[in-house]
Amino acid sequence: MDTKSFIIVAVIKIALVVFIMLTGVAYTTWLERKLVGRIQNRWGPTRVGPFGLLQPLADGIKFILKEDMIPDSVHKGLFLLAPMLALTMSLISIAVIPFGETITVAGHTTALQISGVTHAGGAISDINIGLLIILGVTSIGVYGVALAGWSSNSKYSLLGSLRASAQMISYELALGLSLVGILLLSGSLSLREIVNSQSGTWILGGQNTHIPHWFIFPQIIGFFIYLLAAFAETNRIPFDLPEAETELVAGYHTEYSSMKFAMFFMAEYVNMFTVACLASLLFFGGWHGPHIPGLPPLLQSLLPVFWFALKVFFFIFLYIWIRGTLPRFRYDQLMAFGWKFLLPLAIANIIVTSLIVAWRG
Amino acid sequence: MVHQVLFIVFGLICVAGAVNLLVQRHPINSALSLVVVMASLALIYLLLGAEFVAAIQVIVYAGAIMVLFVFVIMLLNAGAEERTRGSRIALFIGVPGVVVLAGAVAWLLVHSSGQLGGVTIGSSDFGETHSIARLLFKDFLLPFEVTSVLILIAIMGAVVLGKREG
Amino acid sequence: MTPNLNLWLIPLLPLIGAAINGLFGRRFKNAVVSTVALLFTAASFVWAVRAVWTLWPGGEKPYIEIVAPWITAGSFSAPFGFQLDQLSMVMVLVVTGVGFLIHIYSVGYMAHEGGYYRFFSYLNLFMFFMLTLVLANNYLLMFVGWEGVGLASYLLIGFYFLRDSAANAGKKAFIVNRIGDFGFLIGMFLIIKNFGSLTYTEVFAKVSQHPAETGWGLLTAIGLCLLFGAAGKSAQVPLYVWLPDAMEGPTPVSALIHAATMVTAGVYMLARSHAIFNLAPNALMIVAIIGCLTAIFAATMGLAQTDIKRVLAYSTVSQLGYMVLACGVAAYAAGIFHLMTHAFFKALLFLGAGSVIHAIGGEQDMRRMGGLRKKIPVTFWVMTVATFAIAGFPPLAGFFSKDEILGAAFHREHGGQILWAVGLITAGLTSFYMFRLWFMTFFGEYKPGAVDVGEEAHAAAAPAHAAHGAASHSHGHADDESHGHGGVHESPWVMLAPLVMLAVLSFVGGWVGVPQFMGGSNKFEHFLAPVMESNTHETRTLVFHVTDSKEAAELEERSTEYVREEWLLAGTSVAAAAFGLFFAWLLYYKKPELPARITARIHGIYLLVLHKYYVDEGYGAIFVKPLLALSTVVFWRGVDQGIIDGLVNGAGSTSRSIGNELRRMQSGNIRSYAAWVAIGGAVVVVVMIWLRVGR
Amino acid sequence: MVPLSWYLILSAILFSLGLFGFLLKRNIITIFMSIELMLNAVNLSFVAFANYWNALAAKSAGGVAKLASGVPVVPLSGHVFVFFVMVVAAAEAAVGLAIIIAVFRTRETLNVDQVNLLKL
Repeated sequence: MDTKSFIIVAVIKIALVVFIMLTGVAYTTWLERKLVGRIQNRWGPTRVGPFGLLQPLADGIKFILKEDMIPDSVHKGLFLLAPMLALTMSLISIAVIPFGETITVAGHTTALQISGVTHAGGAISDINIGLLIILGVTSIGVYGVALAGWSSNSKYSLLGSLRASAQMISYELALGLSLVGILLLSGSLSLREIVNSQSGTWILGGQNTHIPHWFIFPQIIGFFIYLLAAFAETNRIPFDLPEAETELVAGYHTEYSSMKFAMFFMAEYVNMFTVACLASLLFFGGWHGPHIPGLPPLLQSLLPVFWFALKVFFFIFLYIWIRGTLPRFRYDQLMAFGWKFLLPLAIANIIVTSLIVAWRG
Repeated sequence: MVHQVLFIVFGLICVAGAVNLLVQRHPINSALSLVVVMASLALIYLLLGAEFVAAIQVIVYAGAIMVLFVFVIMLLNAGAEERTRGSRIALFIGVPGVVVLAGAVAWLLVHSSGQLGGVTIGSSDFGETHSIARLLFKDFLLPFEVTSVLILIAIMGAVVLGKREG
Repeated sequence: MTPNLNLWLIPLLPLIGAAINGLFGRRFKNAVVSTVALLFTAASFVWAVRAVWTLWPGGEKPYIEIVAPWITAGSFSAPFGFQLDQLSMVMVLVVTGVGFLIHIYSVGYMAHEGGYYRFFSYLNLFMFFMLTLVLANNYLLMFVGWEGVGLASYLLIGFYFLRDSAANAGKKAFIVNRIGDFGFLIGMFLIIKNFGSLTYTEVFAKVSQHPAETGWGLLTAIGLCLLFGAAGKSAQVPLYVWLPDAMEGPTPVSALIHAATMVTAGVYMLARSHAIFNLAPNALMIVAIIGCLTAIFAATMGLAQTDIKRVLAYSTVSQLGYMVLACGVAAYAAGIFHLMTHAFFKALLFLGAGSVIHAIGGEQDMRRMGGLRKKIPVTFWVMTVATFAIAGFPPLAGFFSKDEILGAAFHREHGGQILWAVGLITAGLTSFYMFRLWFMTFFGEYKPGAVDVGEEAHAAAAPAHAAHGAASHSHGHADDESHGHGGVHESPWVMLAPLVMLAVLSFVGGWVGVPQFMGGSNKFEHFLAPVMESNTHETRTLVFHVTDSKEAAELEERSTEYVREEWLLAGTSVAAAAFGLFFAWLLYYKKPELPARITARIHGIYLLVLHKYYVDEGYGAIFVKPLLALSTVVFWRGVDQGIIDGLVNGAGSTSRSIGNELRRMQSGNIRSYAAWVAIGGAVVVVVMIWLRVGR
Repeated sequence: MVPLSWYLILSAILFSLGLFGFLLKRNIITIFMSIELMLNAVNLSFVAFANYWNALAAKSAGGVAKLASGVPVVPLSGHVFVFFVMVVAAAEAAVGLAIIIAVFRTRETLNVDQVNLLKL
């Protein structure tokens, strides 16, 4: 593939993914409001469009049209930089996530992944360290939160951002360590290879168990650590202390309004998506799912994407469900939970897993 | 060609970030400049095919060490450096100093590039994680384990230092 | 094979005692201290007896026990090794036996002294070192003991360290001994250099392959060096000066260290090294001359002394001279025999003198004594035995041993008769001053306050003597205060019991060595024969030139002649002793006013003798003062203060001024430090670039 | 393809900037960051040299590059060194920042010119 077509394909893919992602984010907010409303015995949005389906659009228009307020005492450059940084970093991590195998459009085969490159022979070369890039980008995302709080020059913001940064740094450790078990089993950092190593079924003692070869089964502990740490990473309930509207007004984005606030908002939801994608890829076999015969070729090639989207949707649903169900942690409980429970458990999980891997050779 | 362009772009970003680090008087701006330098260095590492190093550059340096710096700056609420007579003198000495030093070294390197064999280097995927892991856990096992002790000591030292007396 | 005797226990036990008393004794009661000291000494004695008993009568080869390696350097090695042969059997029994008796005596004698635990700790320490000395199987370990007994001696002489004279006497003993040790060390170096070992058996084996030296050579040099060492330790001319002053120590110390055991170490060493001396006739000759000179010098000096302990001290020096003389005429067995008997009777004399001093409240001047025969009868009788023994009346111990020596001297080829004559005169003098002591102390009237003014003036002229007088007074005071009773009194039985035992030994101790011509078999010499083997035959051949080629008849004829001669010699020496007794009786019992008249007549000689030939003063003028002056002017003021202190101070002030300049760099400003670091790095870079470019 | 010297020159420029930041800045945190900058500069040359040796090894016979002294070079060890440098930098940051906090607590300043208790 020459450079020109590479760039063209890449641009198309980026545009498409960003569009889908942002739309997804918008409708996730709708879904959340609806679901939480139902959980709380309310209706949620109903006025704009059927079932309130146009509500996200209205929200977006409102955000764009609102006055762009910048308080006097803020550190202006950083105040502007922070939300951009947050959104950019959350979007970058989408770049390495594979959604499926390949897709052939107009005789042109390409990988269903922004960073994936399809070679002439049909082989797909993924970026080797996809998982590390996601971790790295997530860790850069901390700056958005930290700078937002600090540059606002407001005590609520500062407290919120300090809480948020500390929380994200703390849980990043547990998050990273919970993934090591997967790495040990798959032997790769490439997301595509990790998914591929989950194809087929578990074979125990020569017996085909007909259980999908997903890493959730040997790594159930790792999965729960990942899930909890991911909730904390995305500052979602029950770990939403940085925002904690009842204590800190709105945490690090207290001083933000209009589009800058929307950026934080979107960043949070994109992060949710990233985390959900990652959970599906690492623990639930990614796009692998039951094969449905008798479908037209295009649909057939989109079937893996469907399975993947289903899994991601399940996690999004889980997020919302938990938000509607659980109360918030106290801050010291949060830190103690991260450092004294999740981290040791993750280390123990690594040790046990590596022993088993070593034992099995 | 693409390689050279990318190198020049990121190299310029690097230098700009580093210069900004010096020029800025508020430490948080310096810190962010440094993050920029590190991030672009990570990309240069990718150009050099060192993807693992690039990743840990981002994770460890940008994501951990620099966050710590920013954190401390926020914690201490450090203000901008005040301008003094000395600082102006320093500026007058410093800017030519940087130019002279960097120029001298650059001149030396260009001059001696013949001795380097004129080898041009580009991306290759030799720096993949597998081989580094093999090297790290076989040939450099002892240093690796010793660094873990070092880290432990550093953690304890930091805890002791950070603890308030009494 | 021979059982493991664990010889190391013999010296170690007293060391344990010393350690216990030395470390914890301050808190112990006196009874506990003496129990500990006696227990360990007794145990050591018992163990020594057991070892000797097991080994008796000892084989041709010594029993050797290597306890641990000590110094190993290349092929040279000196282990912690002990050796028990006939010679060390005698020594170890004498040391532990007499030492034990003196320990018992000390319990009584020191009962009221301060530093009781210290005294017994030192005494045990001395036992440890002395036993190490006599049991060692190499010269180096022997040297350890040698130095150790010197240390113990120093500590004990200076036991009353608050007294200047005692401290000085201790110092003097130490320094004079050092001079002797210097010779010993040189001798050892020569041995290592030439024979590559210090272990007796190895050295002697190698020495015996060495041809006998006729003139001056290596063996002679070694022998003379060893003799120098022995002269220091055994108080021979010219290094005898420390011993009389050593009487500053408590009397049991004088008895144990400065009469019975330590001072005989030199003789022991000479006897031990017989293999070397036998092949160096010139060295042997000098040994004999030194011994002879010492004997007569000390005897004449003893004539005029009025201090009872000093008389005994000079007598000791004189008797040591006899022993060295014996070694010098290659009659080592006789020397050791005399060593043993001397240990008995001289210890007895000292302890008896101590008992006398104790009885009359610390007085040591014989002119203030007299008529004590009735008052302290037990002491009198044991002293009588001792006096007759040392004077050489048969059948007491001293007769046999002294007769052996004189006989051997007489048969010495070159100048043997001269040696014999001097020895004989010495014997007469010995008899005279000993009976003088006897008469002055025990006969006549008790005259506590009587001192001739003129004599006192003379005494005061000799500083050491005067100091000693003061010393005796202080002892008296201490005694008076603690005792709280005046008057003459017999010593307690804890002191008398050892005296009686020593008296018995002094009486019968010589019977082990009754010579053949008297119908005895000279068991002692035969017992020692395996050790002295090399000399019994070789030396005889050397001395008499009796070769195997001579015919038996000739030998027979010579033998009868020999026996006659021996009887004659014995008779002569007894006669000399009798003469001494007679003159002493005449001068100090029959006509006590005579000595004053005689001294007045020969005033010059008397003063000379009274002041011990001015040897101390001579040494002071020749060695001590110039050395002091040299040290003060050149070494102290010049080298030490000028050069060394100057260098040190100069270095100090230089670095201080440099530091004063350099500290300007230490501005305390972190960035200036950073600049220094950067400049340093830049210099390194520049140098590296320059080197590369220059390449 | 980029010559090795370009990377080295970039490294040198960054190092010089770091050095002068180290010397000229007065805020102790910025000084610390300058040190990190210097470390990064060195890391860059490590990685560049690793690649350089790899290229040499690919060219040379047997696929093993050798020093002038004949010692074989493992190109990847450059990366390993970078790893170690990062570990040390992390430890250093932890302790250094703790020290900075302690200094700030007692001296109430971050200006190194005012932290001069070491002065005579």
